[in-house]
Amino acid sequence: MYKALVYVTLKPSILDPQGNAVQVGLNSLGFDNVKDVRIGKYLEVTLEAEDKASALAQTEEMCKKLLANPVIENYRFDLMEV
Amino acid sequence: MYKALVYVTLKPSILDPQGNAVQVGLNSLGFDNVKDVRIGKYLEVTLEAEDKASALAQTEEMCKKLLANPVIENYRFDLMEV
Amino acid sequence: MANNSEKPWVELGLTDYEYNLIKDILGREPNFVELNVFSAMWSEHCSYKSSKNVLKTFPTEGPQVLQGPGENAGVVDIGDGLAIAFKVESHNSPSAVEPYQGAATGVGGIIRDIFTMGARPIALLNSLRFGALNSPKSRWLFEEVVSGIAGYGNSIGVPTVGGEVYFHPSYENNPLVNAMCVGLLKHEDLAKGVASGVGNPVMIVGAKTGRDGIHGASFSSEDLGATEEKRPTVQAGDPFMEKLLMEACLELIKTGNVVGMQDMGAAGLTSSSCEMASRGNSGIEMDVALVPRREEGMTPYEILLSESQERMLVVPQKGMEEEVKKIFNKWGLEAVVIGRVTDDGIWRVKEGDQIVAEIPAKGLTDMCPVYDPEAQRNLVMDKIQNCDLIDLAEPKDYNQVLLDLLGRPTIASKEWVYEQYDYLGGINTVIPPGSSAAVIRIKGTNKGVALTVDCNSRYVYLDPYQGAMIAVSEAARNLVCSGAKPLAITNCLNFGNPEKPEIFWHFKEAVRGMGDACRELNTPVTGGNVSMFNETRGEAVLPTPVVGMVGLVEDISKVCTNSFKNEGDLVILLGENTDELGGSEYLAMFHGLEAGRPPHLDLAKEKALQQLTLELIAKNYAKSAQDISEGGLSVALAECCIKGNIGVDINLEDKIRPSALLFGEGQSRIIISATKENLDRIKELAFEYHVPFSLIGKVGGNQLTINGSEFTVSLPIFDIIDRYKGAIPCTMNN
Amino acid sequence: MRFGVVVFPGTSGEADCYHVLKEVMGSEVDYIWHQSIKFEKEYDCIILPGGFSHGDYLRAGSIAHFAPIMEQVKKFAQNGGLVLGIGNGFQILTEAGLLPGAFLRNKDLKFICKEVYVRVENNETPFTNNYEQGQVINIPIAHGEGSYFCDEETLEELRANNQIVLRYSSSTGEIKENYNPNGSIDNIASIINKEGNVLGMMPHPERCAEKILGNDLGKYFFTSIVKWLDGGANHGK
Ligand SMILES: Nc1ncnc2c1ncn2[C@@H]1O[C@H](COP(=O)(O)OP(=O)(O)O)[C@@H](O)[C@H]1O
Ligand SMILES: [Mg+2]
Repeated sequence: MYKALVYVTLKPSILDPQGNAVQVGLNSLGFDNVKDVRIGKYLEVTLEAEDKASALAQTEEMCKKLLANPVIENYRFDLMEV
Repeated sequence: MYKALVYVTLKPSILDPQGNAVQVGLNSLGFDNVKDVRIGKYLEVTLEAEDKASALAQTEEMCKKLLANPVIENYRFDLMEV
Repeated sequence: MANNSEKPWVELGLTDYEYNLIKDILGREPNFVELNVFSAMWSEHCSYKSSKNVLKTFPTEGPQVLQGPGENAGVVDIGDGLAIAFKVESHNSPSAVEPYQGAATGVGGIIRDIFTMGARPIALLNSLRFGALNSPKSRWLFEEVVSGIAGYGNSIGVPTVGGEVYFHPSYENNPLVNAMCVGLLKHEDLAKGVASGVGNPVMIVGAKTGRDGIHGASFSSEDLGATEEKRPTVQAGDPFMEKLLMEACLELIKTGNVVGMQDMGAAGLTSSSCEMASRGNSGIEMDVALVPRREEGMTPYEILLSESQERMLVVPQKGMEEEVKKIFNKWGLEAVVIGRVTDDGIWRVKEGDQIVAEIPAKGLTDMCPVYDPEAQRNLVMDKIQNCDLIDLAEPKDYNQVLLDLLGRPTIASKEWVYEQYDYLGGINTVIPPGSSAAVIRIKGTNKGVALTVDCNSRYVYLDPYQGAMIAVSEAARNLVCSGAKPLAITNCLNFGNPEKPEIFWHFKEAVRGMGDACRELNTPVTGGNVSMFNETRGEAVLPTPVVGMVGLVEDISKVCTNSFKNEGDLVILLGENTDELGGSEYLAMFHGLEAGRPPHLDLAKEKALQQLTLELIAKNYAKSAQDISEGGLSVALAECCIKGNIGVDINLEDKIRPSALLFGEGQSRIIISATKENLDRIKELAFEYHVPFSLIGKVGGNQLTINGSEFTVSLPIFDIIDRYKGAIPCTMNN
Repeated sequence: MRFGVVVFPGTSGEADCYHVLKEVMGSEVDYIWHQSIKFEKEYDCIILPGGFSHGDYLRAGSIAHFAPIMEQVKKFAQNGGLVLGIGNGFQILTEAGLLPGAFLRNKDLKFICKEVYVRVENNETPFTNNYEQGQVINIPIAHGEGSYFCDEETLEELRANNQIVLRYSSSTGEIKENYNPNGSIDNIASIINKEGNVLGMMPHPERCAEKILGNDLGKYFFTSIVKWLDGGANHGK
């Protein structure tokens, strides 16, 4: 069994209104040293696979097909055996 | 300058309908080996701080005050100098 | 962006002829930035160069029209010193690649068009087209588009009160997402998109500028299949920012210090600034270095053509700069002076001391060449239109056909859609989605406005002239059934590639039909939007000229819905049943045919029917009113029962084949219900208006029964509700 | 009698509450800007309206609860003043710790706008005394993160202290999971604090307070407040 930790983030040039609002919120809370906030998704996907290579390939495919929309998002992931 | 990578996840005891929906989506795409999906938030917070200890303390405080709601969420973070 | 070809303009979508014209306008060769600016402003999307001459034929005037086409939105008078601003716009191509953000930013854009006019947005509608729902891609697009519309509209607090959704394979890769916004304003607050008064400041307000959506303007004018690989940067919307921007702009307009204001849509800062200057017969000089930016290292070219959302250009009176800043700062927004109005008619852009572009403002707008593309009816239309529909086999089980029609996604309840929209915000929604038209009360008066969007694109495909007339008539009929007098329309003309003569023929004919119907029904065109090139790999979508219509309810206590109300009420058909099946949903579903001619429409009859219905509602004679459209008489009756949760017993005597009688979509028919006491008066009035009248049945029980000489339909209300409401959720959940 | 309606950037329900209080109830009412550091006037009841404060980014109500005005609202509540949070206002109250629990996304992940039925579980509050105990009313909801959640212990406490004020139900008052539109724990639609002066509710009473809108059953939340205050209750001053 493998666990893929997938990070989906907005492409750098895409506006992140959530991140902006949180930054403004943190600033007004007194954390004026916060210079930037970007918010993305963090997914933990548990999957069965023959071996690490196959788990890798499959996670890659899942990201491409469903977990991220390449038009506006980037993704990366870590894989571990569990 | 520091960058805190913050992971906010729903507490394990709390149902994650979004994770379930994604799991069903993946299964129906043919990834029937996916056994579980949990979805959380991934935040990249860029902050200025005197030193690592202060950056750590501040990030901890931000998580407690705003970034995570302890009634429903857990958080953890990694800190790096940038 | 440098390119090696000898004719860089060709890659930017400009012809040799256009390039020479640009040289004439400038008296020299354009530089890189100028060429790109021309390319964006002269794109079909911004310039309407191939549709302009056709659009000129629309009727645009009437005593009710305060602002016709040419501004950010049309405006009609509703009395009491109040007016309604409204407009519909497409966001098709962004929605095809990033449906959530594409739809969301479409809503954001149309809302800006409305508050730019000084109007407070009070309602949203949308008109959507997707491929057949059995395709996973269509389901994904549908799900995400609806959720994007909800995400933006709900958050900004403008209720989404109506719309329409159709499903047809031609939209599989090219969904249509048209959003309409309606705003309320006092006459004296009407603002325009002009820059005038030499020395007045030009200010950019709202969000910072980033690299999003650059090339958006020329992108939406190209065939989608070809550009899918280019992966244009789509924009992300920020409804929160827009809410702040809206409040700040409305507050600013109230000060009376605004000369002109315009939102930044396609071609961003470029189009807003040169259009404002052009309308004001003035020039603008601005410095892009002063534009607040979200990203580092942006070039003048990128700043000029960025399509970052939630930004506006404002020209206040000289000396009011600080006042403007104060208002925007209160809402947490930036307002920055980036230039001044000049009197030389030149659109001059600098970066610091460097001149980046220098073009006569009118050169970018009015001087764009206008074309008359060839229009040619395709001969296959002969075969399609003349298809023999007389000898079709009749179905064996009419009950089953009716149930199947009620379960067709195009006909089935759209609750799944509109329950995701906050349709109650603002507490004005007197008739929520689900009836013929939505009705919004106007607080502080006794009035209301009724709103609808309509277009059956299959009709338009089969006969664009008739089809477009029907779209206008159906919209008006929907308003009338709610008790509103139709005032005016806006439209969104979604077509394929206009360079193809058969497409342009459809376009021209549709515009002609729309114009004729608007003239007859006294609903001038106050604005609209053209979306061309809706094609994937050479296959165009069905021609879809969407009509958005606004009507006035004089007495809000007298609105009418489509639900049957009480046991024992009589059911009356106004208008005549016909033996027409062409273009019907039944024909497509049961016989797999999209052929024939759409139902015939006689505008004079239509008008009489509508006037009669209005009078019946105003006199409180009609307890419910429902127009007959897709699915025909039987579906219309079923909808009245479903909404009222009550049965009906109908007897039809027409000598028409049952399929056409039950499922044909003959025009100019309305079903009303009424008490027995009013029957004679209704009959008399119908006679006066020369509208055919027939008493066809009685409300009651829990069964929908329709009897004819050759058939019987009989279904428990429970079953039809189940089918009608369950169809879309069932499809979407598996 | 004077009501204060707090305006956060991004909320839109303030105008609706204002309209009902002023035009339907005939009460005095002011808007209070989120950045105010004190109340300019004496208020009898403070309303946190619905909408999307700060875009509801991160979590609904999470950023609004730090607004300067919230210090005043807390003080006002501590002194026994009546505070009503509707929709987003309820979410802000939980984020601010004035009410226990938190909100999750609706169980089917979609925003829901529709009329639902709720049963009045406690009519002895300042906000519900014009309803009958057990009365079932239809009332609109409109939210995307409306699934109320709290831990077992808190739930026990809410039950024990009669703090659950409204539950989602059938039209006849049956409380079952299939009448629960958003997945909230124990079908909770509204709770009140232990002291009985701070109430949060997800349904929108201000949206059904006039006949012309087809339903005026929501008006009685406001008439309840007025009746309570007329009875000379502590006004939080
Ligand atoms: N996309 C949508 N958004 C909001 N409301 C919708 C949408 N699609 C359909 N509706 C609502 O559902 C009802 C039925 O729509 P439709 O079948 O197109 O009505 P009609 O045939 O009377 O034009 C209308 O009240 C309409 O406003
Ligand atoms: Mg329609």
